[in-house]
Amino acid sequence: MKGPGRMLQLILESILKKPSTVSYPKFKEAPLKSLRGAIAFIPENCIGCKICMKDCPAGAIIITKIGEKVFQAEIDLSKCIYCAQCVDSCPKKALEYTTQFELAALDKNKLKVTTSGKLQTTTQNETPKSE
Amino acid sequence: MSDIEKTKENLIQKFPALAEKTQITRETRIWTEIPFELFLPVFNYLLTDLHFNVLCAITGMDEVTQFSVIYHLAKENQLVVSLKVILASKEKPFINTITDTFPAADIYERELVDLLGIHVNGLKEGNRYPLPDNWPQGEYPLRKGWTADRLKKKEGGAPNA
Amino acid sequence: MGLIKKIVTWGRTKSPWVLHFNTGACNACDIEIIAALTPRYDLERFGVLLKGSPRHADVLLCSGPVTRQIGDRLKRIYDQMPEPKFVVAVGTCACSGGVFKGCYNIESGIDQVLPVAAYIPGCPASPKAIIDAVVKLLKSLEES
Amino acid sequence: MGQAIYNILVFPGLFFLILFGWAAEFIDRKIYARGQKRVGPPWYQPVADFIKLAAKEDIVPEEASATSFKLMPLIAMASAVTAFFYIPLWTTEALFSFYGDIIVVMYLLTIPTLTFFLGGWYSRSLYSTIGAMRTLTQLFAYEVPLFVVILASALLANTWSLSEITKFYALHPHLWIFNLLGFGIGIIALLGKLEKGPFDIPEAETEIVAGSFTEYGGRLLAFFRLTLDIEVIVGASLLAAVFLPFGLNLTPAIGFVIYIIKVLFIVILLAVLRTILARFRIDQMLDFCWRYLAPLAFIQILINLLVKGLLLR
Amino acid sequence: MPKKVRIPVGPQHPALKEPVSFSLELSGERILEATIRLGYNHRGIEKACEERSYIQDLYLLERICGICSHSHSTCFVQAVEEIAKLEVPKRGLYIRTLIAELERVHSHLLWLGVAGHEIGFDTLLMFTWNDREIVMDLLAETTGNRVNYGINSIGGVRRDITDEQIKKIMKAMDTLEERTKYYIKIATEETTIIQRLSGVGVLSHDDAVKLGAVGPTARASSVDRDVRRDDPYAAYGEIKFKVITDNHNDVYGRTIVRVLELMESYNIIRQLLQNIPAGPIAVKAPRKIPAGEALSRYEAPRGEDVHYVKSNGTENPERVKVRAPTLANIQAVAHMLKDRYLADMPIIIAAIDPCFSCTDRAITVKDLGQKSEGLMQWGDLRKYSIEWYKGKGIDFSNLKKI
Repeated sequence: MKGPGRMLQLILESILKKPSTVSYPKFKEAPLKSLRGAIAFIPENCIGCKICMKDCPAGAIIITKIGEKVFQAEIDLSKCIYCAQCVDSCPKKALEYTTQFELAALDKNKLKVTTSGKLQTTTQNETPKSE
Repeated sequence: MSDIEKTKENLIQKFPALAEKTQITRETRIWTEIPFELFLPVFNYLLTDLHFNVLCAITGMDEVTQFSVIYHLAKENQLVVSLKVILASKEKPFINTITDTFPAADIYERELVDLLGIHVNGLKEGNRYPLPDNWPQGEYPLRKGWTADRLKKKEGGAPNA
Repeated sequence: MGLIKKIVTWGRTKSPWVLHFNTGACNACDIEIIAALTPRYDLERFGVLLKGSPRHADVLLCSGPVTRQIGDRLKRIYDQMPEPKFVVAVGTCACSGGVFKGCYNIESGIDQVLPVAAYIPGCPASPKAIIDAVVKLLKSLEES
Repeated sequence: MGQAIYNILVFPGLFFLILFGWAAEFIDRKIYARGQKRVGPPWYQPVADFIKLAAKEDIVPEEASATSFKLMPLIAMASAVTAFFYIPLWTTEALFSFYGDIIVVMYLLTIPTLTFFLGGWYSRSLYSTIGAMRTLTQLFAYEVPLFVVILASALLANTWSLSEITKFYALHPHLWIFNLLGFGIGIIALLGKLEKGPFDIPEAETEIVAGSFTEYGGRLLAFFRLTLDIEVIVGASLLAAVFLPFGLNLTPAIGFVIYIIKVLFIVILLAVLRTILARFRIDQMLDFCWRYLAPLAFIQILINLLVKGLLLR
Repeated sequence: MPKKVRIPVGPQHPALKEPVSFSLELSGERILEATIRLGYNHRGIEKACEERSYIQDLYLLERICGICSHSHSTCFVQAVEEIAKLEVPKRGLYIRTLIAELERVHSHLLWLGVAGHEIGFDTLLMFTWNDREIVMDLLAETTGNRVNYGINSIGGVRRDITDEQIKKIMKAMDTLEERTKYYIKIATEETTIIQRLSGVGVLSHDDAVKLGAVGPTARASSVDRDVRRDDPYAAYGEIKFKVITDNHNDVYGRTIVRVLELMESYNIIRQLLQNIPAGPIAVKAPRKIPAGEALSRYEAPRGEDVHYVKSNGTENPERVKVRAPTLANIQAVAHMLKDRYLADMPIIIAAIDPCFSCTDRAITVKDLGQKSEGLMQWGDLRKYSIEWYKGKGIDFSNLKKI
């Protein structure tokens, strides 16, 4: 059977039903665990091999040595494509992905995240612990 | 004998010169390399006698010592023959258009013109290829050794406005 | 005068009409922008309407790393928009060029061509991230 | 004199019309959104839109003729508001009335459409031009059926004044049933007049950006939008007065409520129609209007003539 | 008397979500000639591929197009795996195929919505996109991102799928199947939709073959081609499915093909999940790929995708050539636009499900050398319009006197 207005019934139903809109950002549900969000750097694990820098498709991560066995990572969120290849590439699990995705900023400079390990005054075998 | 072997057989029978350069790379793919002079006869033979009537793509390549163009032709969407044509001249590379048989080849050929600087004889005039209208003359990005720095130098370092 | 200014600011923050311009993106951000307008996320809750003409728009949503071919057209579209106007860079490409940085045919980022009011990183920026950015931008307008 | 100015500017004139227009726009957008499973805009949306647009920069395209370009929104609004005064609302008496005002109202309601066309034309932009063309083309398609059904109703009442028509139907309340066909045609023609989907052909976004309004921005666009909102109310009031003659002899307060309900009913009907139908193509629209709508409108005249001959002798 | 107007459509236009420029020569509302200028989206990906390593290229090529991102990345890894002679584990192939089919579902639902939008039926857009979110959720959960999934790696896939996810996908398929049946009903019954779609954008079987159309565009012109069946890759060799064709030759036919393909996709996904073998999901790939070359074909939602990869034994490929499906289909668009109404333009362009970011090429499809004689003056335009409609049996010149 053909005719105009075949969706009438569905539409009248949906006017009466609750809309399917999620009321974000008023109520924030926990993001999916598998979501690839911003990359976090764990300085204690880093050995400075820089494989992540080599594999990063967008050149978003820069590892610099700031002291004996202490490294600093500068992750540019405005360059990162959130593919998490660096997490896969890292041999020592010094990088991991978080589920953080609300990264919008009005200032581009705020998108640069620098994480560094603690500088040691004395050379010890112990790895620095972050609080 | 499978289809693919038959095709190879036929091809070699017709053009004995191809015997060395033709190989089956996979159960549905044939790869062959021919000099520019042989292109039209082989192409027409493939098209009319062996019914390779689907054009998948045309790939242009800069192989430093020579330019080559690969025609990927498919038959009923099953067998694919990659016909690699070695171009005659490195300085002034050119090919002939196949838009008469495949109107769709137009874009692929324009791509050769713009990105590699291969002249296509018989290609109708029309809009530019993928590059912008204000692209400088004589710059062919897909040629080996070409880098984006060249462009910057030519434009005096200023980003294009 | 203060009251009128307040009313005008209120009007502006409650009715941002957007114009979407693909400046050479891979489509992913574009479909996410559309997805942000569809029932699940529904940007119309914030008064956002997608407009076709630059004359009607307040916010220019740009996605993509700005190809050479599109650069001057982007500027022309921006000039056609009446004041006050804002540019929002949607997605990593629009923020900095992303994976395409270094390609010969792009300008790497909207801010090379136009002043940008907000950056939304993400590849692509998910609808929620876009809503988040809209809310952040509107809040900053309200305060200024 | 003071009373007249109050009537024109405040109630039931301009001010009331604007508020009611905004409310109608909100209801229309909300129904549209809810029909699509969305939440839709908040209640203050039309007001915020208007304030924002009014506070924006005005840009007149270089090639456009500035005076005409700027004048169009004002003419459109003035004529829509003027037409309103001749329509009986919640009593059988309109604010102003004279014999033959029905023709005047119909003409006044055509003027906004003409200004959309002229505004688009004066913009000198290609999309506007095509939008303007389509506006005019569409005008010819829906105007005739609308005219005919309203005249059919007037024929039955044997008068050329809107107030007289309502008076007649208030006296013979059962007769509205014969005008039902006319009401349906009127609703469809009104959709065309208001350029709402499925007849939003002149401003079809995916084809010609925003049609006539492509080059309008800021204050001028705000006025055009306001005009469209007002036109919804005026059009709906006209159809309500002619085809839904209920509750006219009651006290003004109850009559007023019934009037609001009648108009909102029409507004909701329009919103639902635009939700469930896909946009027509301009040739399909013409085809539809001339092949089905116009003949049906003439059948309405025939019915009314028969009714008049048989029942009202 | 000048008779033609030339209107530009794009690069920014509401009907196009992507930059491309069509120059339409109009006579009244009728399109005489359409010229296409592509290349607004040209980013130089092929060159960039040569400058980067295989791992980086994987993500770069995924971003050729955000809608069929999995198609491009799979097509590329298939070529690289063939060169490197890597044997991808069965489970990896099944997951790859699963994502490919989920992507097809999301892409076709997206198209259905866009088609609705182009014919001014936003309600359809809202409903289909609402259902599409179900697929997006599944994709986000299995791959970690809504679009640009990043699930492929050279030698397999990066993420395994859990039993819980399998159950979830199975359940979602039932919901989607029910919804799709409703859309099929709507598409075949709603008069206003049929009116706008049938007879529009006609592409005959012969033209489709000649112009090299691929995918649903070709299949709607009864060209029975599908790489999934003809040249099986990934896990398609072990799956039973039908190739949908239709003989309407128009936009309506393309709609039917796409909605029926949706139903077929649900079947494929069910089969995949029922038969998914246990085992590893990937093998380790060397950083340096041995010298060689390969051509890879893949049936993307829009049609056949072709990648040619040549390696030279280093970490970077020597040449990567991408032939996106839209590039093959775009030729047909100018042909289909001819002699249609301006109002049909959006839906005709949308009907091939264009993806200009894939295409990023520039071409004049047709240039007859006819120059339009400038913008018409109003009087002429109106006269022309009246004459045109007179030809259709509608006479305005008399109407004014009513």
